[in-house]
This record gives sequence, C-alpha cells and structure tokens, in this order.
Amino acid sequence: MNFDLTEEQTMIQDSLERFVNEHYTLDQRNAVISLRDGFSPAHWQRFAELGWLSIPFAEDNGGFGGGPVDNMVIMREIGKGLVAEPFLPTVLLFGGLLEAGGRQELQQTYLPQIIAGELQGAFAYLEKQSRYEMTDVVTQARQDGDNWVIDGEKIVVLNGGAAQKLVVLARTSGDQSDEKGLTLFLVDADASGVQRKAYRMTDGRDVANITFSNVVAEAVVGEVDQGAEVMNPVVDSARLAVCAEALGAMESLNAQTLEYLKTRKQFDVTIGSFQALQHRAVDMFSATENVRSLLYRAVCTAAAGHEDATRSLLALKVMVGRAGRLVGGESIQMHGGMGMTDELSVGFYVKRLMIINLLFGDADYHQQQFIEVANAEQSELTLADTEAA
Amino acid sequence: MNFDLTEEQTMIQDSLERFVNEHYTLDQRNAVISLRDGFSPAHWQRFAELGWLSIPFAEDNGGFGGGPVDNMVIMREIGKGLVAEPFLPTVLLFGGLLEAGGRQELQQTYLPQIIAGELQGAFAYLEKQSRYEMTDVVTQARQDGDNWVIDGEKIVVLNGGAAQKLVVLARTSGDQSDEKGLTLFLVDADASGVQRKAYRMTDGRDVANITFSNVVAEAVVGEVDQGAEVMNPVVDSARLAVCAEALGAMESLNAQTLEYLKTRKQFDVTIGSFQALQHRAVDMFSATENVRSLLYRAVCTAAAGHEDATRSLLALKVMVGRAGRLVGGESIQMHGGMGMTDELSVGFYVKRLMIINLLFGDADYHQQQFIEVANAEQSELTLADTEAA
Amino acid sequence: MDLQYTAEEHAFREEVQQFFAEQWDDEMKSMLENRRGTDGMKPGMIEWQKRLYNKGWMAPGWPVEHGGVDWSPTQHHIFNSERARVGAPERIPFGVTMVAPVIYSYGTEEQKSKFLPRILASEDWWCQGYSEPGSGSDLASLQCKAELDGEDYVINGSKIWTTYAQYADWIFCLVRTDNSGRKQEGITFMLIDMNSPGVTVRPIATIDGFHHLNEVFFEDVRVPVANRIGEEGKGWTYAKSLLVHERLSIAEVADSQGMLAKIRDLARREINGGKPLLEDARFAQRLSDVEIELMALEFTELRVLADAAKGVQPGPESSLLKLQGTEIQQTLQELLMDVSGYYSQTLQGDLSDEEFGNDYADLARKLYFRGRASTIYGGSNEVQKNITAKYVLGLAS
Amino acid sequence: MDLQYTAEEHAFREEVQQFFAEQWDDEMKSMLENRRGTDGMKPGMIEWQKRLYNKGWMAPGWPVEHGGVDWSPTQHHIFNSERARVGAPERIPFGVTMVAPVIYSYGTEEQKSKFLPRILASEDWWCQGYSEPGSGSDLASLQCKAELDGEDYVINGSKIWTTYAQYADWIFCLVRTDNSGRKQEGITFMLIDMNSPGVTVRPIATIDGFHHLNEVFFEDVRVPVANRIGEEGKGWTYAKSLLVHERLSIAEVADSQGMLAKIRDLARREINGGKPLLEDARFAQRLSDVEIELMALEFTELRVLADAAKGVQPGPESSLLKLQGTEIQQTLQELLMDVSGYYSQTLQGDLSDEEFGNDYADLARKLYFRGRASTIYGGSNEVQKNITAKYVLGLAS
Repeated sequence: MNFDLTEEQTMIQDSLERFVNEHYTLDQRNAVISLRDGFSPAHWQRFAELGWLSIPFAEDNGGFGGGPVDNMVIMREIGKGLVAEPFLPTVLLFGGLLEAGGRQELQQTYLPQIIAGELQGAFAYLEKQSRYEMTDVVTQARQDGDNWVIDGEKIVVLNGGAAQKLVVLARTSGDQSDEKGLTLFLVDADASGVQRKAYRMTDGRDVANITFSNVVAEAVVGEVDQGAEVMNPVVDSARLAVCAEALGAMESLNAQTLEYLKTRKQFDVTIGSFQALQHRAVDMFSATENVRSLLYRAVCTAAAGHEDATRSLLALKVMVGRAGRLVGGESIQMHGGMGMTDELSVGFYVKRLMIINLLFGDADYHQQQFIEVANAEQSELTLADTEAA
Repeated sequence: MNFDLTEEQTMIQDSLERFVNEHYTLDQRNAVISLRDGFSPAHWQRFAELGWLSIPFAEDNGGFGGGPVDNMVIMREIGKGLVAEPFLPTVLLFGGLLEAGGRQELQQTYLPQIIAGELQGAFAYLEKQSRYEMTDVVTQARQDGDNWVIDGEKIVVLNGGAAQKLVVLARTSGDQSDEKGLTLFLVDADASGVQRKAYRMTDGRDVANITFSNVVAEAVVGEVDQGAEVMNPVVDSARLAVCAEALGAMESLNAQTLEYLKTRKQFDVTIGSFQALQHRAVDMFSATENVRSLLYRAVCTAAAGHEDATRSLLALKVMVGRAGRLVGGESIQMHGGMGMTDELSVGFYVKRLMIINLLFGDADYHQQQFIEVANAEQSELTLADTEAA
Repeated sequence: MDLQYTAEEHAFREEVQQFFAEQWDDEMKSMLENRRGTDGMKPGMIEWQKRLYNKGWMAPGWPVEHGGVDWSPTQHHIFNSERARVGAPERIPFGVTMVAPVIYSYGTEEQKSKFLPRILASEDWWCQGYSEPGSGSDLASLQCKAELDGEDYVINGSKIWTTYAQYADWIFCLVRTDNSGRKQEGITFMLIDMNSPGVTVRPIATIDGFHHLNEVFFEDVRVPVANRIGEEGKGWTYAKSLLVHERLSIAEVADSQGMLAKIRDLARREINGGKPLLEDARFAQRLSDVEIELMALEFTELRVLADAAKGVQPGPESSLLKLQGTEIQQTLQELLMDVSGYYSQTLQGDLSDEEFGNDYADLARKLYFRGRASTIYGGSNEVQKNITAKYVLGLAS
Repeated sequence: MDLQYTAEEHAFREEVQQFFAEQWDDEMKSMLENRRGTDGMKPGMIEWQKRLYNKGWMAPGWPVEHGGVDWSPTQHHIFNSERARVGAPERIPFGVTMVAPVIYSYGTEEQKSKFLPRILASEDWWCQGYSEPGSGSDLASLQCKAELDGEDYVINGSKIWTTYAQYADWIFCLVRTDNSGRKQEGITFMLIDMNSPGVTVRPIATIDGFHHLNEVFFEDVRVPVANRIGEEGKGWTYAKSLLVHERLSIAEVADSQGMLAKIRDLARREINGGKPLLEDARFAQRLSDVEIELMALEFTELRVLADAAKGVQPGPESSLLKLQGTEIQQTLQELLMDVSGYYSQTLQGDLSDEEFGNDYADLARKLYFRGRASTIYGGSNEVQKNITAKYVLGLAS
C-alpha cells in the first residue's frame, strides 16, 4: 500500500506545474479567457507537444496508456492553475467516448488528431429538461436509409463553440428517462442543420447550446441503443478527473487564504491571529484533506477495479460539492471585501468549484445515489462489537 | 401587538421562581428524585395550595381558565428549575384529556381532585412498535355488555408509577395505524389485570410499562372511535408546554455556561476570553433566542386560533430538538470535564432537553410533518420581487 | 401576549396596500425589474422615490419639521412588509437614511436647508465614503487626509467599496484631520461634491457581475469649510450616532420570505428524474431548515419591534438580527442557485430566456454572489459575534 | 498509488484473523459484552490481555528486548482493523501504551525489570495521574506536590478524571517538585503504589452512568525515590515524549465502521409509520453524511500509515485524525441514540430486554454520554484546532 506517484507521474506533475507558473498568472489567464473560444490555441499546441494530450489513451491508440492516477495528476494541476484549456471536454469526454466506443475506424481517424492537438471535440448530452439525469433525453435519432438523422437540442455543451466534432447523446428507443435506448453519434459540428449559440460559464469557459434539425450523423459511437454502456464509464472517469481538478482549486484557495491571513493586518495584528479565523482555517484545511483522501480512495479503487469503486466515487463527488462550497465561501469571507472583487483570483476559483459541483450532477444528486448503494449492503456486525472496555 | 405578560401571569411566574429558588438546588432536587415516585408529594400539595394545578382548567371546571400563555409561563419556570413534579402528565395530559373529552360526570368527579392535588394521573399511549406515530396502536378494547375490556401493553407512561388513574389509548376499530378507530378510556391504575413495571428516565423522572389483560375500563373519554379528535389538541397543547419547558432549561444552561466561562481560568485567563468559545457562546445564545421567538409565535398563534398555528408549532418542536442539542452539547463541552459529572446540574438539564426532543416525536419526525404542511401552501410572489435595487 | 394590530394599524396597512397597488405599477416594474444588471436602475429608483415623496413617505423616519411622518415602529414594519410583499425596492439608503440624520442632527441651518430638501425629492444621489483600502473592519484606522487651506479643506486619499459612486452627486466622507491622538480622534465628517476637480471614480469589477462598487480617489480636492459637519475631529462620534438611525428591518425578513416563496415555486417547477425538486428529500429538508429559522427570525424582529413600540431599549436578541438575517439570506441565495442547476453557472449574455433555457438563473447567480458581501460589509459577522459576546453576553475581550 | 497488501501482509492478516477466530470466543464475549456498565469488566479485560500475552501480541509496539514484536505500521493497522471488525476491545492503555514506554525509555534497570514484565502479563493494573481539579487543558499548571524527605518523597494533593483508578494497583503521576521556574519545569514523573497509606479514591458520578472516573487523593503519601522516573524536574519532558508513542489508530476508524454498520442494521429494523427508519429521508441523509466523512477519514489514516511505513514524518493531515475521529464518533453515537427513540432516555434498570422493549438502547445511551468526553479529554478539540492552526497552518498565536 502506498500513495506515491511513479517517477513518470512526478515528471508530468512537475511539467504542468512549471507551465502554470509561467503562463497562468491572473492577468495571463484573463487574456486567455478573452480569446474567441475562451482558451489559447497556442497553449493547446504546447500541451500536444509535451505529450499531455496523449496520456489517457491506450498505447494501441497512440497514447501513453495512462490510468486514473495519471488523469488525477494532470487535472489537479489544471485545478491549481485554473487552466482554461479544454482537456476535460476534448480529451477526456470526446476522446474518451471515441476510445470507449470501440470502433477502430473512428479511433484511428480521430484519436491521433486529438493527441496532436488538431481536433477539438465536445460531448453534447444535457437538455433543457434533463437537469442531472443524463439519461433523460428527448433528442431523437431516426434511421433514414444508411443514415441516422438527429433532431433535438442540447445545452451547456462544454467547449461547444470551439468543437469541430461532437459526440451527441440521442434517443433511438425507449421512454424519455430510460437508460436503454440511448445511442451516441459522432456529428460534425458544422454539418447542415447544426446551429450553435455559444456563451460563457462564470469561470470564463466556453459552452454552447446546440440545436439539431435533420442532422445526418457521421457515425454511431459504440452500438445502437447501448450508448449508456459506453458513456457511463467515461463519465465516471470524468467525474474522477473533475474531482482532482477541484482538489487543486481547493489547495490553491487554501494557500491564498492562509497567505492573506498571515499578511493582512487589522486592529494592528494579522487577522490570522484571531482564534475564530484560525479555527475556520482549520476547517478549510480539514475539508480539503477530506477531498484528497476520498480522491485517493476513488482513484485507487478505480485503478484496481475494486468493488468499493462506485461507492467511493459517489462519496468523493458529494464531498467535492460540500467541501468546495465551504472552502469557497470561507475564502471569500476571510478575504473580506477583496474576496468580492475580480482583482484577485479567489472568485474565479470559487466559481470553478461551483461549476465542478454541478458537472454530472451536484452533491445532493450524488448523495441520493450514494444512499442507495450504501444502504443496499448488508453488514455483519453486532452492537456488542461497539462496546469498548 | 405585544409580548408582555399580564399582571396575573407575572405573579404566577414570580411565585414559581421563588419556589424554585427555595426548593430546587441540585441537592434538593436529588433528594426529590430519590423519593419513591421521583417527585415530592409535599411539593405537589404546595402546587395545589398556590393554585398552579388549576391554571389550565376552565373556570366552569373550577379552574383559572388559563390558556397557552399561562401554560408557557408555568412550564418555562419548571424547565428553568428542572422541577420534577408531574405537571405535564397529571395536569396537562391526564387532566387535559378528561376536560377535552367533554363528559361532565368525569370532569366533575376528577378535575377538582386534580386541582386539589389529590389525584395523580397518566396518559398511556406509546407502544413498543409505535415509535413516534401516536396512532400506531395495537392495544385493543372490545365491548363486553356494558363494559369495555382492554388488552395490550403501553410503554414509557409518564408518571405511570404514581398514577392512580390512567387514560388509555386503545383501538376500537380500523387498522393498526389508522387515525380513526381510536378510543380513549379511563382506567383505574389498580384495576384487576393492570400490571405496572416502573422505572426511571435519564433525568430521574418516573415512567412505567403497563400491561392490560382483560381490564374493564371505568369510562370512555370522549366518543368511541373518535379518540384522536380529543387527543390531538391536548397533545398539541402539551407540545407547546414542553417546548416552553425546554426554553427554561436552555436559559438555565446558557446562564450556567456563561458563568463558568467568566470564572474558570486556564492559561491564566478566563476561558470566556477565547474568541472561539465566545463565538460558540453566541451560537448558544442565538439558538436559545430562536426557541424563544418560535415559542412566542406558536403560543400567540395558538391563543388566537391563527391559521399559522400548526406550522408554527411544528417549527417550534423542530427547533427545540435541534437547538436543545446544540445548547446541551456546547454546555457540556464548555464545562470541560466538570460537564461530564453529576456534580453539576448541567448533565441533568441536557438529559431533560433530550427527553423533550423525544416527547410526542423528535425533531426529524416533526420536520417531516412541517415539510408536508409548508409545501402544501401556494405562494404568490414572482422572482422579480426578490430583486433589490 | 397578543399579535393583533390596533384598528389604526389596520387602517394604515390598508392605506399602504392601496399605495402600492396604485404606484407600484407596470411602468415602475418594467423600470426596475431589469434582470441583467444595475445599469438602468438609476432613473427607475429616482422615479420610485419621487412617488414615495409625492405621497409624503420618502423619509418617514425623519423629524416632522424636515419632512418626516412620525410613524410608530409598527407602522414602519407594516410599510416594509407590504413593500417586500409586492417586491418593491427599498429606498437607496445613502442619502435619506445615512447622511440625512447626520445633517439634521449636527449640521448648520445652511446645510439643512441646502441638502435635506434635495435628498427628500431625490434630486441628489449620495454615496458613502468610509472604508479605505487598508482599513477593513478596523474602520477608525482610515488615512484619507484633509488639510485646511484658507476657506477650504484639501482632500487627498481614496475610499473603497463605494456603492453606486458612479451615479453619485455627493459623497459623505470620514477624513483624517489629525494624526496625533487616538485613531478615533482626528476624524472629520465631510460632504464632498462629486463634481469637484480631482475626484475620480474607478469601478471595481466584482464576482457578481453587477457594477455597484467603486474606488473613489481624491487628489487635491478642495472642499469648502462650510461642507464640514459639526466640529473638526468629531466625525467619528457623528458617524457612530448615525448607527442608531439604522432601520429596524435590518434582518430583511420580509424580503427573505418573498425569496423563500419564490424558491418553493421554482422547485415545484424544476423536474429531476421525473420528480419535482421540491419533493427531493434533501432539498425539502434544506428548504425547511431555513424556513424554520426564518420563522424564528420574523418573531425576533417582532420582539424588537414591540420593545421599540413601547419606547424601551430592545433586548439582547436585537444583536442577532443582522447575524441571522444575513445567514438566512445567504442560505436562500444558495438554495436558489441549487434550483437553477447548470444555469446558475452560465452567463446568459445576449441569449434570450428561450434560447438560454431559463428565466431566473441569471439573476439568481448575481444575487448569490452579491450576497456574499452581506456577511462582510457593515461589520463582518465575525465582528458582530465579538460584539455580541462582549456587550450582550458580558464575556471579557 | 496502490492499495494492495504485500504477500507477507496478507499472510499476517490471516494469522490475525485466525487468532481472533480462536481466542475471541464465546467465553470472552460473555465476559466483556456486559451491557450494564463497567463493573464486571476487569476480570474479562485481564483474561483477554493474557490471551494476547500468550500469543506474544500484548505489546507489539514495545522494543523486542522487552517483549515487543517489531510490527510494521501496516501490521499494527491490520491487527487493529481485525480487532474492531470482530468487536474485541482495545487493550487498557494506561500500562502497556502509556507508562511502559516511559519506563523503558527513561527508567532504571531495576524499574524496567520490576514493572515491565508485570505490565506485559497484565499482573498490574495502572492508571494515569496527570489532570488536577484546577488544571484542565492547561496541564502544566498542576500543583500536586512532592517533597523529598530522606529516601522518600512525600506526596500531597489530588488528581482528577482518573480512569479506572478503582481497579488500579499503580498510578503514574506528574507531581510538582519545584515552584520557582517556568511551570513546565519543576514537574517530576513518579510511580506510586495505590496501596500506599494515604491514597484514597473517590468515585466521580458521571452523566453516562458508568463508573470509570475518579478523583485520587494523596495525603502524606510516602513514595521511595526509587520510584521516580529519571531526573527530578524533567517529568514534563518524559510525559511529552510519551505522546510520540500514541497509537496510530487514534481516529478509531475501524471501531466507527463497526458502529455505523450496526446503526444501519438497527435502522432497518426500527419501523416508524410502517416504514423502516433507514428509508426516512432525513435519517438516511444524516447517516450518509457521516459515512462519507468516515470513508475520507479511513484514507487519511491510511495516508498517515503509508508515511509511517516508509519511515517518513506523517504529513499535516495527521493532525486531523483525532479531531475528525472524535467528531465522527459523536455523530454516530447521536445517530444510535436517535435510532433508539424513547428508549434512549429511559433507564432499563432491572427490567429484562423483553419487559423493557429494547435490547440496545441502554448501551447506546451510555456510549453517547461517555462519548461526550472524547472531545474534552486528551486535549480538547478547541486546543487541537489551536495547535493545528499554529503548527500546521503556521498562523501566529
């Protein structure tokens, strides 16, 4: 049992950290965010050159063959630096789905382009009515000769403005909320009948609402009606990834807040000498360590295919939501008026944590699922066991 | 609009306060508790002489004609002093049911005895399986000629050891949890077939488990199958009363804890000078004031027959449970090791608050009911209303 | 104990209701229900305050001789509850509630006749210059300097967190005229024309996306001695006495009640997994938690009000109004965000509600982020707890 | 990153499991599963510790030459997890875990050979004399006095919160031998025979109804100089170094996991309104809240363990083990009380489970009330937070 990174993982971590230090001051980030798609194509190219875009993909597909730990390493640094480039939507979601879908021709065509930094992708799954139920899908796909034709609307598509290709979740059979009867389609983002309205999330990242009117899909990803089977593990892995990102963001907020507590003076002493603020700083620290521990738990159990992996991931996502809110709230509060401004990065980290809480379902949603999993288990102990001497 | 007591109410309050000051030091209380029935018959006689036992009853029944405010005044002082005498079970529950039942012969026979301090009573409603559902009743009553014959078992009957007469809740029709089909019976506590096992609650008060085997009831209280209609308002009024008692207990814990914070020294300063403890003392104070405000709300709406009375009472009972736990827990914690001992009264107050939380259903139970009532209402505002300038 | 209004109070409530029914009309609503920010807000607020003025209700708390109405505390409460119930805004406080009491209490006759009528008629927009970049909760450490030079003071320094300075005609400031004694001494209360040469306003971008905060710089700004309130060096005393004039409704119970009702309605409408969010167990629990606290706070406010109506000092519970009120507001804002789901973290920008897919989240988000400030400004909740511990609970500092 | 045990660790776990399967037998269970208090506990604990002794596992943390086993941190963890899983008690710590390391680190050869074998074989029962009525969290302010008189020290004073003093043969004490310097100086570490003339034990009645706490009085108690540990005046140093020997499992994760599982089982059995309590939305939420925290704490403990196994200093997260561990325990105790309903506040007395109507509430209540102490003793959680803020987060005190 150990929680150490391999030498390779440490190298990845160090190189990302260096990148962040050089390219992600608040001013630099504001400049990146103000670009057309909310990120820097030059940075993206650099990611490709440094090999980061290849890490999650199998060696057979030209990747590095990384696993949950490698993704964690990358996403934590992305979280620490508030990096805006679309690693999550393009690599983990879009690329992850193409890889998981198992169709060799798609893998061979597109994964190298992703790895080379030449292709931006997105996963279009949310709909106006779906809220956190990913299987609540009314976008329809119907067969028309050899083609699949898609009609419907997707919202809050991450990286939806920049994406050249989309994976679209559509219903091919079943009722509105059935898990069965969903199919994933590869769609060209500029195909006839695709309309995009791009806008921003609060942390500056690019999203789009996309309508599909008689859009002919380029290919089926995976099998017809079996979309959930491809999607679920990819989304679980994305859940892990955003939780690692959240840890990085929380670490940064802790560091910034501690620094402020140690330097900001009021009533002639540093505010960090007030016991009430000290105890709350301990609470922030404690919340952050809880996230780290559950992240290690979820990553290790996922990597080992352990039976506790699902429960661990659900617990993690709940904790990320709750602890993120606590850490974010306290960071703003302890920074006082300055925490309310866009002149510090505190607010942007807080917003990123709030977005991560929402992604793939918020804390309450995941806790409901956790309860179902946890209470389904039978335990074996008797109360006498709890009697200490 | 005012929250003042009348001159009479202030007199009642003062006389109870004097009684507590004279007769309820911790040592005196321990002596009272160690008596056979967990209270002092001499004190009870004094209560009668001072007229306190008459207060809730209608003037027609020889009472003072008091209402919710008067009950609040009495019970709050009882809570402050941790008074052990059975005002709740004998006067408010047993007496309250006889009065609410509306049978003149019972009222005329027994209420004067209660008021004179000559009769101890109890209300037997809980069963092993019922938990907080008061209507979950399997104790059966069947008609046998002119008689009603009762079979079953009741648990945690407050004042069950000392009671000479019981009001027993039994099922006369319907299914196990139906609200309809319940009937209240007056039963002599020494009637043939009644068996009592007396024990104590954690605060030293007397309770009993009582089995009924072919017990012939003395009378029906109210109407057959309509027991819930008699019981519900009486229990609501008892809920209010124990919440007032809780406020008194919380006030006492606040006062004791503040006194300790101001006198106990560690590291050469009073512990009350530590900011973290100060803030927690504010939280205790805040919780106590919340209870007071909701108590005033519930009492005033009950007295006025206001449509908000039910929602207010439910909110109050929830808050009493939550705030009582907070105040109790903090009181022990801030008293340090001393808070763990029976050498201070802190622990007894905490236990009384925990009992009050359970009486007639705990905080979680009441919150569930609150949610149903509150969410049934339709509101009229639009969001634009919430936009301040 | 008794909740009833008197007959007079009932009649007053009817008058208030009638006023809102007539004056809080569609024109007003369309002027003030701008959901995309505060930029269009100024003309609407002035129009609304003029309607209050025309009714004679712009400044009910002022002495009658200056235009006040001599309402009882209960009347203030009734007015405010009805205002919140229909969703009308509160008056912008800086002029009518904050500087005016200082002017009529400590100002010269010239100052009173120059400033009070214009405040009453909403002809001047005021802002407040207390905080400075270095001062935070320790307000008295302020450094913005005023030096006497002939008939003028010359002001140099800056003020921060200045709400709506971008709209303001005047700013009332605490400035330092003496550095030699205790920091509370040597502070002077000054009224400064925002159009004076040397005054510049820098907007502060805030996490809520509204433009409401600013930093105000003073560079050799000349202010006539006639604009000084009272004596030099007594400014701290005047400013503190102003706190007494703070409105009774500091807990904003009525506004929170409106917010809560709205959240419930929206949670009934939002569907997750085929079920209204309102029936989600955890959501329902969280909503009821705060509802119960708000029900308590409502009566805490009424208790304070009842004391005020009797003319006696409010009890210790009054110290909790701001603490609990702001915490409840933040909880409600959080719940509204949670109801909004994904939409709470997306910037609607130019998209119509239809394109965006939601008609309330944009505002919900702004309210949430702006609400973070409520536990920071005006004495952070930490400072409030210190004060309560010391002055209410008697714990040594 | 990897969760797997090595082959050796797997083998060790099997050996531990086999030990518990054989030795934690019905006889042991019936001796120690006494639900009505601690009074019958001593013989059972001694028997259980003798079984550990016979296996050679009574003091695995000691140096091998004194009877220790040189387990790795992971082995300690495995042992403790399996112990908690079957519900066997921890060793009584005062002898084996608390005083013994001081004796083998700072004691004379005579002291080692006199005391250590008897501790190992559970022939002496020890208790701890640190706290005093006036000292509380400020331990170093202790006043119990030892004055040298020929070959003996004469002890006068008292110790409080002395767990199981009523069973003890020996007590180890911090006593004051000098009042002149800093309060941490002038403290001496003393071993005192409880049978010495002048020692009296007063039971302290506690809110949980167990008899575990006592006050111990010393009136002219003569203690041979030979029973002093190390040098006079160095007792504080020895006592502090003892903290290093504190067990790794301070968070008691495994015990809390057992408790949680039991709560879930009972909540499945308890019916309210026709529905198991486990399906009650709020209860399920509260249970899952603490379950998630416990899952986190389990891995925090493993992280500390992994560092210890590598022989490196544990990271800052180790400071959270006690804080979070005790809070989780208290939450679980609270939930168990809530499951017990009315029964949690009734004293079963002489009633059988059948007459009483419940078979676990009596113990639940005792655990709950005793558990209140866990955030007070051994450095209150407030003090823990101060320490964490200062030494881990680097905030000025």
